[in-house]
Amino acid sequence: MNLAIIVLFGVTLMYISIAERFATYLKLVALQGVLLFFLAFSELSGANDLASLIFVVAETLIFKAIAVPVLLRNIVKKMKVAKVHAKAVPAFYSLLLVLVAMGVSVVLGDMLKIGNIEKIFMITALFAVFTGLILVITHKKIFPHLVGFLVLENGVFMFSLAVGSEMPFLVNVGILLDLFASVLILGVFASRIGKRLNDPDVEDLSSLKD
Amino acid sequence: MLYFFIISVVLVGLMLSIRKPLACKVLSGLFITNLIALLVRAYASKGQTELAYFTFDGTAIIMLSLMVAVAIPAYIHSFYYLTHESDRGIPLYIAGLTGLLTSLVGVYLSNNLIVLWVFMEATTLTVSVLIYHHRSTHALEATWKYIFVSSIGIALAYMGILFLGTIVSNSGDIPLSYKGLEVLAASANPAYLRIAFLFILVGFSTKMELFPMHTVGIDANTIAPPPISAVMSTLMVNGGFVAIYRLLNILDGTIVGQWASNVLILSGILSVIIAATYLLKSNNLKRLLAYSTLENMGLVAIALGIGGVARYAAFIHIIAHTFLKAALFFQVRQVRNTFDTYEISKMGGYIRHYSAGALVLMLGTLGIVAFPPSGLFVSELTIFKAMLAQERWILFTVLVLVLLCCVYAIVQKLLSILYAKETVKPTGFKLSMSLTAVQYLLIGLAFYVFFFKDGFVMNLINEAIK
Amino acid sequence: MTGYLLIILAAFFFPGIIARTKSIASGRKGPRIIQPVRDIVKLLRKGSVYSTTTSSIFRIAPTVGLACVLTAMLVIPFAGGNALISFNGDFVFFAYLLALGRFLMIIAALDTGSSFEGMGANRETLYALLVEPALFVMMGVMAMMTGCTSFTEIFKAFNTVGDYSLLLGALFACLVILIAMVENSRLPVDDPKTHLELTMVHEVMILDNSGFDLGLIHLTSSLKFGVFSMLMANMLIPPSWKIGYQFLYFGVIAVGFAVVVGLLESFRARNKMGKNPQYLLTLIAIGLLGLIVALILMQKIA
Amino acid sequence: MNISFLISAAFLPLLSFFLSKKRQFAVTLFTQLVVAFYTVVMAVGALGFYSTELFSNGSGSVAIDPLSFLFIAAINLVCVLTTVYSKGYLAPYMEKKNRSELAIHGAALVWLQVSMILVVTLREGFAFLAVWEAMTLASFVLVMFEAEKHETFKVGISYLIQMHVGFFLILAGFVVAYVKTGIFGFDGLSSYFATNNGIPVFLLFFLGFGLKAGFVPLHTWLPNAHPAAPSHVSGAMSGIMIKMGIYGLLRVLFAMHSQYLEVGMILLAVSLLTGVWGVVSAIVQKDLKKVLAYSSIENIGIIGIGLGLGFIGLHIQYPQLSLLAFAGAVLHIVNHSLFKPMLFMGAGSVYTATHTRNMNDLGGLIKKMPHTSLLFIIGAMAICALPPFNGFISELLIYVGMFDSLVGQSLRETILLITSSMILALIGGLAVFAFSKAVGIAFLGAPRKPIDHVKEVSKWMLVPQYVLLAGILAIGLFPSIAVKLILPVVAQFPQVNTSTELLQPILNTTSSITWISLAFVGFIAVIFFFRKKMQQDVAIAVGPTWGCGYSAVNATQQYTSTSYADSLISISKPLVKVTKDFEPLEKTDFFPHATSFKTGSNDVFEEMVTVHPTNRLLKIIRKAAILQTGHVQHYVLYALLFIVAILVLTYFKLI
Repeated sequence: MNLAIIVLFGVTLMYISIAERFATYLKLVALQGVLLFFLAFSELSGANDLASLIFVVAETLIFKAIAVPVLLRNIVKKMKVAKVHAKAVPAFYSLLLVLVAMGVSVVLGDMLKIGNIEKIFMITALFAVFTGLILVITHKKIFPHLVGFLVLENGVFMFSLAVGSEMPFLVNVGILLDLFASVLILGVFASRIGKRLNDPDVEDLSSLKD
Repeated sequence: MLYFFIISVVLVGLMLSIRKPLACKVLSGLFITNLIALLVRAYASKGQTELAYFTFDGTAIIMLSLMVAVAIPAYIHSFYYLTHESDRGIPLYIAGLTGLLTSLVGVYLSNNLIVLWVFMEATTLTVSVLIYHHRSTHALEATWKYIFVSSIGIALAYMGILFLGTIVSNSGDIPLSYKGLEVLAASANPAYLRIAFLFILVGFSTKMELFPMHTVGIDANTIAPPPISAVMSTLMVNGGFVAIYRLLNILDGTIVGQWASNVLILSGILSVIIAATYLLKSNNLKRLLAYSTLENMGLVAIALGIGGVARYAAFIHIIAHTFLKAALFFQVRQVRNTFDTYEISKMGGYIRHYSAGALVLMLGTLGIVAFPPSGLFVSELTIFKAMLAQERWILFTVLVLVLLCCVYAIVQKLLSILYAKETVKPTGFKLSMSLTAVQYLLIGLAFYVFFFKDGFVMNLINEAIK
Repeated sequence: MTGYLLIILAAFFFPGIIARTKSIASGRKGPRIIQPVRDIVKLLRKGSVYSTTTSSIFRIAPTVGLACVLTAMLVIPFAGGNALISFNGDFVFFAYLLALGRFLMIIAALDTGSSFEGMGANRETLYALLVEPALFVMMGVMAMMTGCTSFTEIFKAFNTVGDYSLLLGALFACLVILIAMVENSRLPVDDPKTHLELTMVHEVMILDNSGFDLGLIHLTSSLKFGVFSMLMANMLIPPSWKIGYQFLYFGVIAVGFAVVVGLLESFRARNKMGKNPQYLLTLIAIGLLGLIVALILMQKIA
Repeated sequence: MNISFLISAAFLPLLSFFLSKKRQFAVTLFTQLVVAFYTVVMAVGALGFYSTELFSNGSGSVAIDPLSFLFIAAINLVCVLTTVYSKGYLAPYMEKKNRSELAIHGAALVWLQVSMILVVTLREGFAFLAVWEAMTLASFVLVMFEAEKHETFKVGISYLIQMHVGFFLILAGFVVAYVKTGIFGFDGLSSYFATNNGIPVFLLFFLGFGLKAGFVPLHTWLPNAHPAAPSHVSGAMSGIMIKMGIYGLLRVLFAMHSQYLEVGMILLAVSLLTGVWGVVSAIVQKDLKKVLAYSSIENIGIIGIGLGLGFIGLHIQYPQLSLLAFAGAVLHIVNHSLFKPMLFMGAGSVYTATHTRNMNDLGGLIKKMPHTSLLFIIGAMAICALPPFNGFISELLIYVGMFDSLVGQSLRETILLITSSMILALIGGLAVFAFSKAVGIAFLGAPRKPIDHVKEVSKWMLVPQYVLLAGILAIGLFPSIAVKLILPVVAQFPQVNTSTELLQPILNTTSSITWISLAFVGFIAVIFFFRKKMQQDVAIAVGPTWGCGYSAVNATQQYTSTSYADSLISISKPLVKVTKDFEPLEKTDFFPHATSFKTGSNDVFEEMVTVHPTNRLLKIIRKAAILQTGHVQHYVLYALLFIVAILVLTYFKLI
């Protein structure tokens, strides 16, 4: 069952790299949140400590699947016109890069061949992290940067799931709390920039240079 | 430790609630006494751990004392800065500064990677409020970039910590504490250690102004108000140094240790080269000082990489650099008010307008480019000595060439402020003598580093290096 | 002491013999031998005219010039005898003392502020500059052969070193003649009889001197001739001869030297001004040739 | 000798920040006198070895041996005299400069003296390097006194950078020795040279110290820094500070055990080139202080020739040569630190009075400034090594050493000695050329620019020059005392025996020089007295200079410094690049436009060694500044690239 979810997660990663419209970004991010919820639920259902189970469930479902997409949607609503957005790098090449990232993460995954964490989790986590980075690098607008950061978040969360089942619950809380705090601040600023420049296009955000 | 955190959180809350500037003054005074009490307690109970996650070891005490030395003038300058110029958001500014210092205390004292990581994240959030103080479009852009890139860095660092977490999982004691990790690292799978080190180094390079992600730190330093950029390029950089230094200690015993030092040296030499290129090019005073921080941190990274006596020199370099850079940034405000601009090409003849400040600038310049009376000379000499003792001749020649360019750029630009013909009519603004005296004190401390014999600071450093 | 007096004696007759040979060569009877001496005595008694632009330097330069030559004569021995003062490196002292005299003449010439005198000074410094190495190479070779570094010991040991010393002695005698011609600004380098200031070297430097100073300058140049003829004599006269023959031989050499100078001046035109540095380089070449000959003779080469 | 006292004395002038301008000079002079008196007294008493704890981790072992004592005496003399001179020289600057600038200048003068004294007494590596850089810092601050002129500012900074390069070379030399012997400093050198091949380390030190001393390829800072600095500073720098480079070189040479021929050959070759090239460039200069700066380079060359010959003497085991050559070199160090400051003070007085240093605008100064001109002329004669003065004594020792050792040498040594004697004679002739030009055109003849406003400089500026003149005449007329004084220093050279049977001929020479000089003075007196008597009753008339009948003679027809040097330039084109830039008038323009003619000479070595390489380096570095693009995605890209690069490097085992 887990394998199916992870494969679906991989597909969303590839699809996100060639998405054009902001609406598709929203759907994919929400989908990833839901997938992670199922993954976390199946992963932790085995473990007996109820508290961490409730937190993880709440955290993935509420934050990742619902709260963040809503936040992004009202940013999109404010940008009246920009349905379709331009990319710094043509879609074909960004997909190529993502494939390369997948190849690298597979190689890296089996190089680190310690058995105590499921290898497939490791590979997908690395794949998600690299895709997040590529998303940020290949786009000019702020919105895709935000989405890229979220994908990076999901990758890190998946990796902590793979490793973190042993790590104590308190530590997980602290980490995820911080990650989401930064997401919130980013969201606030993104909307502030949107309001200030009435079009969250990041090109003109490059006046600070040498 | 716990009281310290509670008190500081309460103080921040009070600052935010009471809007009056006078209250902020009193509260910040309280915070400083709280800080000094913590320092005294730290020095008294050296080596003990408190609250399971915080220990007072050599490094922590040095960094805490540096923080106290820089925080007090930072607060004084901030109040002058706030009352004279912008009166917007005084409580938010002071609360942000107090929050930043508290999280930095957390960074210095933590004995656990995860706790260190959490407080690192806290510093990013608190400092973003301070960078955004001017609320101009530039400030907005700088803050956005700073948060975004720092968060990516923090996420990468978290990945690295998770990799380290894999080797801890089978032992089950306090997770990821330095001592615990050190013991386990010897037996861990080297590939994991390598990737962990790489991710954490790249993650924290925004904080310590090292090569991969130094860029946003430069922008933040340029836009933030001078007292804040003083704190950022000294105390926050020290925080990054502590993080990477702890990491290097963990890997010291293992076979990966040599590899980690080489990566650090590579990152160090790249950042010094980039600093040299931009020092020659930049025409903005604060940008120049930010790039000089990048250069000095590159040198510290090289010193850590070389190891042995160079580690000792790295600590001296950090101490001297903190004092000098803080003094220079505080003086920048006075220069800004005299010429009403940061453009170096427009400034000139400063020695005639405000000779006391000009002398601070001259002593600071000659200190930052490591001429004898400054502590940086001691550390650079020891670094070169250790480097040549290991027969690293190519590194030596490249570093010498690049350092010469940096010295040329810094001396030419900063001294042209003193002596060149000024194009902008000076406003005749005079900073109060007490503030300039504080800057003299800081430079005096930096020059004291050059002369001190085996005082208590020395055995603190020896403890830190163990 | 004998060397000192002989030089003064030679100096008295030197200019007269040159003038006489030149006039005979050009078909005239020519003035008495001691006519130049009478000129000098007349000059010493005459009044003098000083230019307004000159300063005290201009006034004391001729005096110091004469004092230099008189002191330089102290170190010169006669045919193996002892000079009044002799110490290691006295030929260096001799050369640099002449340089001091020349230095003061040059700045005195510049002091007058006339373009002619500046031209003369400029050329004088360049030629002196190129002649000194030749003198030093010659003395170096002789020091190498004899192993001592003062005029007295060198000339004592020079003629007895080996039979080949006569060959070297002749070569160096010619070199001394050429150096003397340059030092006293005789023909190939400078024509004393020309009246066109642009072409002069030494004469133009003393254009503005008059009266007592002019007398001193003429006395100095004739004394220099005496010094160089004594140097040449030391190289040729073997110390083993008796005093009488040595005096006679010195007389022959001095008169011969004067006649040679006179004949050279009669039958040879002045070098082009641009060619002079090259000519002076030949002097150094002759010196080096002497060095190589000495090295071969002392079996150091091959 | 208590170092902490010295350092605390160095902080005394700091209080001059609060005093009025007049009293600042008093504080500076007082501190310098105290320091001078203290160091000399302690040095005389302490001709032994001390070890005092000085710096944080290095033990500042202080040792005063005859060489340090010689230098301490020279440093104190020159520094105190130049400070006294500065009172007069800085008078016109009093209004222009504000109080703190003058305070910084005064403090830097004291720091220069203290740091130089420390340089010659400290042996331990760390302390030596720290004080070496402090000396550079003090001289940098002094050179930057008139930094509002852009030219001075640029020159000051290039001076700082070149000295920094020298610092790194010396550091490298020390560390290479430290790695093998474990002692970081001069003391470790002798054991290092004993065991392994010393040439590479010697070259490192030679380059490092040569940069400060001014050997030719490394001298490029000297001709720019001296004219830019105020005259009393350039007098102190040229008189004594470049000798610190020679001092460092001597310390290294004292530690040599073998390989004398290679060391001697390197020293001799470089010094001969330095000597000739220095003086030829001096001839071509128009600026009076540049002439003096280049002649400093020439004198460093002469000192180097002495040292080089000394080491060749050690190689061929001919004790007289090494004894005489080393004695000549050390005596020339003392002589140069006497007449060079005097000449720079003369040039400074000329600048104070006429506000120009370009010789083409000077002339006829002797009528308005008799004292300065007379002193400059005597200084010029001393520097050209003309007999009655001290310059001649040291060159005579070197000459006698050369000629004395010629007998019985192999072919190579003979050729070496003969050529070096010829070149030394050539340098002597060129020096006469250079200084006759400087004296004749600047001080004598008719004034090229009106000088009626010019008047003699104040007493403060003349007294130091007369003190130096006394020193010159003392050594010049009574050389045997000087030779005896410097003997202990010569004894420190490796394998040099100063036994009486070797020393006696030298003392004979020097005593007979005393006699012959007195005879010379006697002759001058007699002739002068005779001249006065003869001219009593004759008419002395005064008239215009004889102009071959041309009535409208004016001052511009005189020889200028450029035309005077023209004859030499014609035969020394490759050595000296003389630039002439003027737009010639075409045949076609009948109403010719205003044109200008400007000659200048730029330094062949300067372009080759410093100007081109630095420009190229800075261009490359500027092109590399592309990282800070402002786009966030690029910043994240750098992180990704760095990770991938490190992974690839680890994969291929390169790190």
